[in-house]
Amino acid sequence: MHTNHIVPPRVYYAIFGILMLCTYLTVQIAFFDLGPLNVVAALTIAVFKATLVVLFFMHVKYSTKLTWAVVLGSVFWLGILLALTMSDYLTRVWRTYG
Amino acid sequence: MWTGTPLFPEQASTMAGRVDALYFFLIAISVFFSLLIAGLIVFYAVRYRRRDPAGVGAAAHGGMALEIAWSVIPFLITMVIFVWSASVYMAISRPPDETINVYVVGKQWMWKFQHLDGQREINELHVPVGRPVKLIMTSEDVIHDVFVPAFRVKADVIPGRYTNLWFQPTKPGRYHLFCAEYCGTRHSGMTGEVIVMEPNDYQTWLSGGAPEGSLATTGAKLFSDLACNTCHRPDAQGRGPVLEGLFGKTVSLQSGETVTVDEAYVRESILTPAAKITRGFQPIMPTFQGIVSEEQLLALVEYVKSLQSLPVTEGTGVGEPTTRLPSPPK
Amino acid sequence: MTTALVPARHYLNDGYGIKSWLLTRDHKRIALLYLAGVTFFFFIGGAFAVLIRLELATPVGDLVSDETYNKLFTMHGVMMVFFFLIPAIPSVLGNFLIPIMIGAKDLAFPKLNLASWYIYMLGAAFTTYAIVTGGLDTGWTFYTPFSTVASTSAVIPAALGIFITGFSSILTGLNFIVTIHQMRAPGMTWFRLPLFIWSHYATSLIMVLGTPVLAITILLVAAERLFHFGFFDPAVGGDPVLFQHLFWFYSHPAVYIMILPAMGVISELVAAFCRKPVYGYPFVAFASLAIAVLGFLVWAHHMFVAGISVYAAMIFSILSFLVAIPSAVKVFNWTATMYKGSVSWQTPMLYAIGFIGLFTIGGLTGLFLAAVGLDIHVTDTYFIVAHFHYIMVGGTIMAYLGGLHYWWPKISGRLYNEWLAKFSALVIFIGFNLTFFPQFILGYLGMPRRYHAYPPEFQVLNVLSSAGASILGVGYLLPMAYLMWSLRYGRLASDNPWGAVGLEWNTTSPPPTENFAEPPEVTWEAYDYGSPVVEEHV
Amino acid sequence: MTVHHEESDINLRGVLGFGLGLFVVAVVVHLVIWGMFSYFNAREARHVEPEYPLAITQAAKTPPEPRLQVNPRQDLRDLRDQEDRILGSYGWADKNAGTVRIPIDEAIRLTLQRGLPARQENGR
Amino acid sequence: MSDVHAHPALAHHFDSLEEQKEAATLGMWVFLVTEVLFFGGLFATYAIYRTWYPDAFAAASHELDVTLGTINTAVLITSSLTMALAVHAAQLGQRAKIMVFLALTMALGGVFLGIKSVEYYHKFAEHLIPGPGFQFEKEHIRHAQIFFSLYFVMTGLHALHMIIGFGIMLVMLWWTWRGTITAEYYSPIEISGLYWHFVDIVWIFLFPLLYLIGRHAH
Ligand code: HEA
Ligand code: HEA
Ligand code: HEC
Ligand code: CUA
Ligand SMILES: [Cu+2]
Repeated sequence: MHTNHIVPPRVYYAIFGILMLCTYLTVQIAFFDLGPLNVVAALTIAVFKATLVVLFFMHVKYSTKLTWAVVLGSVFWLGILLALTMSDYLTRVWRTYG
Repeated sequence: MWTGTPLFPEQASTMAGRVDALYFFLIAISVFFSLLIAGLIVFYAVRYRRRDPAGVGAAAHGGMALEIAWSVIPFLITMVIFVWSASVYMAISRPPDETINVYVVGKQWMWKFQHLDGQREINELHVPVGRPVKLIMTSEDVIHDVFVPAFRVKADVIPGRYTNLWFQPTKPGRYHLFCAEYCGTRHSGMTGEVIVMEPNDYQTWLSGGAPEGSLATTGAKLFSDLACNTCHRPDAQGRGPVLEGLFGKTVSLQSGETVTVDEAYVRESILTPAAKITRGFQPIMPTFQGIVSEEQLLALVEYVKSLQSLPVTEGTGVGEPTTRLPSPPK
Repeated sequence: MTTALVPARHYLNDGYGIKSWLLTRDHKRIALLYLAGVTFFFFIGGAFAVLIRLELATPVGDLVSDETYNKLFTMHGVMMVFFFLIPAIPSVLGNFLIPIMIGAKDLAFPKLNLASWYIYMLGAAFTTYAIVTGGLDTGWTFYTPFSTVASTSAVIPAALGIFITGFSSILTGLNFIVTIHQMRAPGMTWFRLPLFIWSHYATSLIMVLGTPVLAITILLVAAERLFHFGFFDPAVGGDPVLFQHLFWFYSHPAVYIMILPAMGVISELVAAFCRKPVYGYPFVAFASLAIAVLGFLVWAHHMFVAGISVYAAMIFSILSFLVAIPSAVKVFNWTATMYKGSVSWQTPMLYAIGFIGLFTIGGLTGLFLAAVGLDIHVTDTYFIVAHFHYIMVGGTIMAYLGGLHYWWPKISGRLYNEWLAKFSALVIFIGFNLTFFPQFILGYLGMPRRYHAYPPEFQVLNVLSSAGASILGVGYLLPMAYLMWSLRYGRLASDNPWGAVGLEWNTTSPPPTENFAEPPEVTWEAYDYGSPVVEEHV
Repeated sequence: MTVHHEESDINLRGVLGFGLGLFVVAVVVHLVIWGMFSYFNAREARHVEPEYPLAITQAAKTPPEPRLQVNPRQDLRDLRDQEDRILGSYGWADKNAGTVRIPIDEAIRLTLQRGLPARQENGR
Repeated sequence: MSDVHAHPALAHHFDSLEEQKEAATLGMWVFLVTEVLFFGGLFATYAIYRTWYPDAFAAASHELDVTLGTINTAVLITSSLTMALAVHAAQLGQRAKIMVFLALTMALGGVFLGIKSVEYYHKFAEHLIPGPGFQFEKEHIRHAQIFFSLYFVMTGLHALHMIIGFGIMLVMLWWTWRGTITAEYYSPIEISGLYWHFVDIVWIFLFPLLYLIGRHAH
């Protein structure tokens, strides 16, 4: 099992740097009018940052398959909640019952 | 004991037959599988009953073919049911293009209907047979639901939003209308009737000729029958406040507080007038508790509501202060 | 069969006194703490049910006021769902058996296990407080805006009670998942596990994934009531239907929390009382997982008339049909297990047979409801009430009783009176069907739910239902009585009175605190009746 | 040291495969339903001959006043706001008669200043 | 069976520290799954109302202080760094270093909460707390209330989690100080770290979704 893998601190500093850079980027981008892409950009950067935290700070990159399954599962489930709920709200314009 | 106990609702709308057909199909499937499973397990329990206390069953570890069979067959059956029911659902959810529209407002714990020509009803809905009717509904407070079992239709009535429900009655008669979404204390009392009439009777009813007049006209009649108009009159002989245009406004009470004239206040004024005495008037109004019924109360309230303001004379409009005090009554 | 040898030291006499129970870390004792709790709340919920049925025997509201009736059915639903049925099998039988069945000494987090019992009792305390200070009248479903704006009852304490108890569920599920992954004995591979374990694993997935959404939703209701946030208030732009989405996202999977453990019990009972492996073991195992996963995709079938889009309604309808397939697979596999089995007619098997029949009927009526065109007519009527009582009472409670009877010798070291037990099972079966079958007819006729006064033409069917409820009530009192009696006066049980296969039968009745004298090593398949390796252990 | 628990665990590929399969099924379901919905919609949109062609069809109109009140609380709030606005502002009451409207606070102040009309003996 | 020198931290029902550590880690991950779904309900609510009222959300989001929000984001990310370094020190059994990094993490957490309180106070002063005192200058007053309700519930819940995290750090500090944490037995630090990183991830999403809507306008 690789759960005892010790990550060298320089990796942490590097990730830290990228995260700060991304934060700066996301704030800057927000001040430009990209229309609907604003949300896309903001969320993409957020997902990217979260992925870095999960993989490196939380050691998932070096963890068991089970841990991967748990992480992916939680994201998938959140996706179910959002997707299926939106499938109601986004299609109400077509026709609602009642 | 069994007379008067129906076991199946009557079919009184064009959709009822379709819904019932689907229902019977599902019953058939259910009966089949229930008997199959129940029959098999009881049969096996008897046939393979343990005789030897140390007996062991004949292990069988399952065959792919059987597993696939009893996965695929239920899948196909359920898909058939799905397509059928989706078709019925689409039909129920889409009103035809030309309907008689009725506006409905549900509130705790009554239904108010208004027809396009102005007739208003409470807890009763008159419709003609053979023509599609669309209810355009909203709620004043919490979620309610209009349910007419004989028509097999139901739809939630939601505050802040309009929902629709349509049906086409096929048989004259009186049918239960229930509130089918729990809404508080008198949820079970929030019931009414849909009265389906022959076209001629419906026309008669529409023009107000039928005994069931609109609520406000009934109220008007009561107002004079009960001699309210002896005190509540706009001329100098009036001893009570002018009720024309009063509804919705604020009045000052003798106690100093101000109160808005809404349904509750009118109701209270009729039942316990001494409770809130309007400033500038003597407490001479008799109570009508026990003299008017609920229905009559509703009619009176509707009537007072419908009273339009009299032509404005100088300085008596809303919000215009006047330095003239109201004259004390004789 | 081994001789009846009661061990000198076992978990029940390993420490006396209230502290040894209230501060125990032993999963078996915690299971008994839960047993006390759930039984108590079952009888409270049952008392409310009795009052409901008494009121409904006449068409007018004469027994209790309408306000009281509204509180009665609400508290009946809340108590029965959150404080009885959701914890019953997992926290009693699951807690007791899971470590033993996988050959472990305890669950992964024993202190967390005890904490989850305290959390459960704390939540129950809040809810009981709500009951005694005026009650709750929102229905177990807490629909907005009624619960946030219009209800004048003890919504906030009850909501907090349910919120707190939810964490008990979450922690139990968490414990089970980690235990089943990490603490199986050597040789106990996934596909040698008893199906009881598979079911509880699937249940734990649901508990962990679904309950948090209930928690946040009920918290929002309490917050909206307190602070007038407006999430569900149309006056400020909120959507009352959003509450329903969030509520049912948990509450539909919750019903699978209530049935999957029962199905696990049935697998064990059928295998033990036919003395053969469950037919199609891997299919039954995967069907459990499929139910857990697919169960998250169907929630808006409770909202077909609530104002959702037609498109969404059709999506949820087709998915609801899909979730029925794994249940069908299980029922067929159990039936096939009985073929050429050595079928005993002892009480647990009677309950198992009852379950299969009644679950089939209840489940098939679920198909009526998934059929969206038909659900329009029957939603919010007694048809729904009948559907879920068939599955939850005719199904889960029968499985729970069957499991209690089956493992009673293991838990208590005593045997109960078989004839009384068989008689009670019969009384329960008859009472149950008499109570709830007429409700299908009532529902289709159009009698709405949550009505305490109804049109007189519905009375005869209601009277039948109430008569059945009284028989059912008596039926439940009987096992209470004779099981408790057996604790003192019942015959002592051997290690394996049923001649069944399973690690729990390889240890004493009752088991020692560490479950096994020697940690087991598993070299046989699940339910390997008749194999020489197993014979030696049985 | 002997292994005291079973090491083998879940098959991650199996789980991922199932998840992927589920996602695919979900997409297929959405497409199928979209297709069904469009088909049924088109069918329903067929114009159906009214059963009583001579019946006067009701044009899309709304009932006459007074309309059913939908949100009494809101109506009341609006009424109050409107009243407050009138109460607190200057304006013409009746231009022809030369009557002006002043804010009520002003009116109160002036009344206090000037006093109320006194009641005369033998008259009102 | 158990060897004579069973580690003092080894629980009786586990056979090895390794097994115990794996169980603890898996347990914490499963708990984080529940937290994802717990916040998930709020994100779903957010998604729906933002779709319904994009203008109100943009206008309301303007009232939030981007500078403070950005600083807070940076602070929290830094605290994640210090937390990761604390775990690293724990893996090497460097007691002093663990305590330093834990203290730093707590300090940064404190800064975050402090800035948050300032923000909340500003909102209170500007009558933007939902409820009877709510007052939003622009026309779409009612829908802005929904944004602020979401803002307070989401950030409030997040802050509550941080306070709990703070408490956990305190306990970890104490355990480290008294010597319970060694290179052999550092899993409490590791799983506390997992919790803290999760709280950071929630904020990583909250920040753009709450503070950066429609910033390009004026
Ligand atoms: C333990 C609890 C439990 C279980 C297991 C189920 C199982 C199912 N439920 Fe039920 N349900 C409830 C408890 C439960 N339900 C509750 C409490 C409510 C109401 C909540 C409220 O409003 O208060 C409810 C409400 C409810 C509704 C909403 C009705 C409404 O309010 O309008 C729907 C709609 O789809 C539904 C469907 C189903 C289906 C399709 C299944 C399926 O999983 C059933 C599958 C089983 C079978 C199908 C039987 C076995 C199979 C065979 C014998 C083989 C042949 C099968 C086929 C041909 C497919 N249920
Ligand atoms: C979860 C499990 C569960 C269980 C086990 C039960 C069990 C029973 N339920 Fe209930 N029920 C629900 C869950 C459950 N119910 C839910 C969720 C609702 C919906 C609530 C809502 O609409 O919001 C509901 C609603 C509901 C209704 C509809 C109310 C309405 O819509 O107006 C009815 C009506 O008959 C009913 C009846 C019964 C009966 C007769 C039993 C019987 O099985 C009970 C058996 C009887 C006993 C266990 C009593 C035995 C004890 C004694 C006789 C001694 C009493 C002692 C003293 C008083 C000191 N239930
Ligand atoms: C004998 C005289 C009299 C009769 C008859 C009478 N009223 Fe009144 N009514 C009054 C007086 C005086 C008041 C004002 C004092 C008060 O509020 O009690 C009043 C007040 C009211 C008010 C409240 C109006 C306000 O400004 O506060 C309503 C509404 C009302 N009456 C309705 C009715 C109705 C309806 C009837 C007949 C069923 C009726 N009254 C019969 C004398 C009468
Ligand atoms: Cu209105 Cu129930
Ligand atoms: Cu459901």
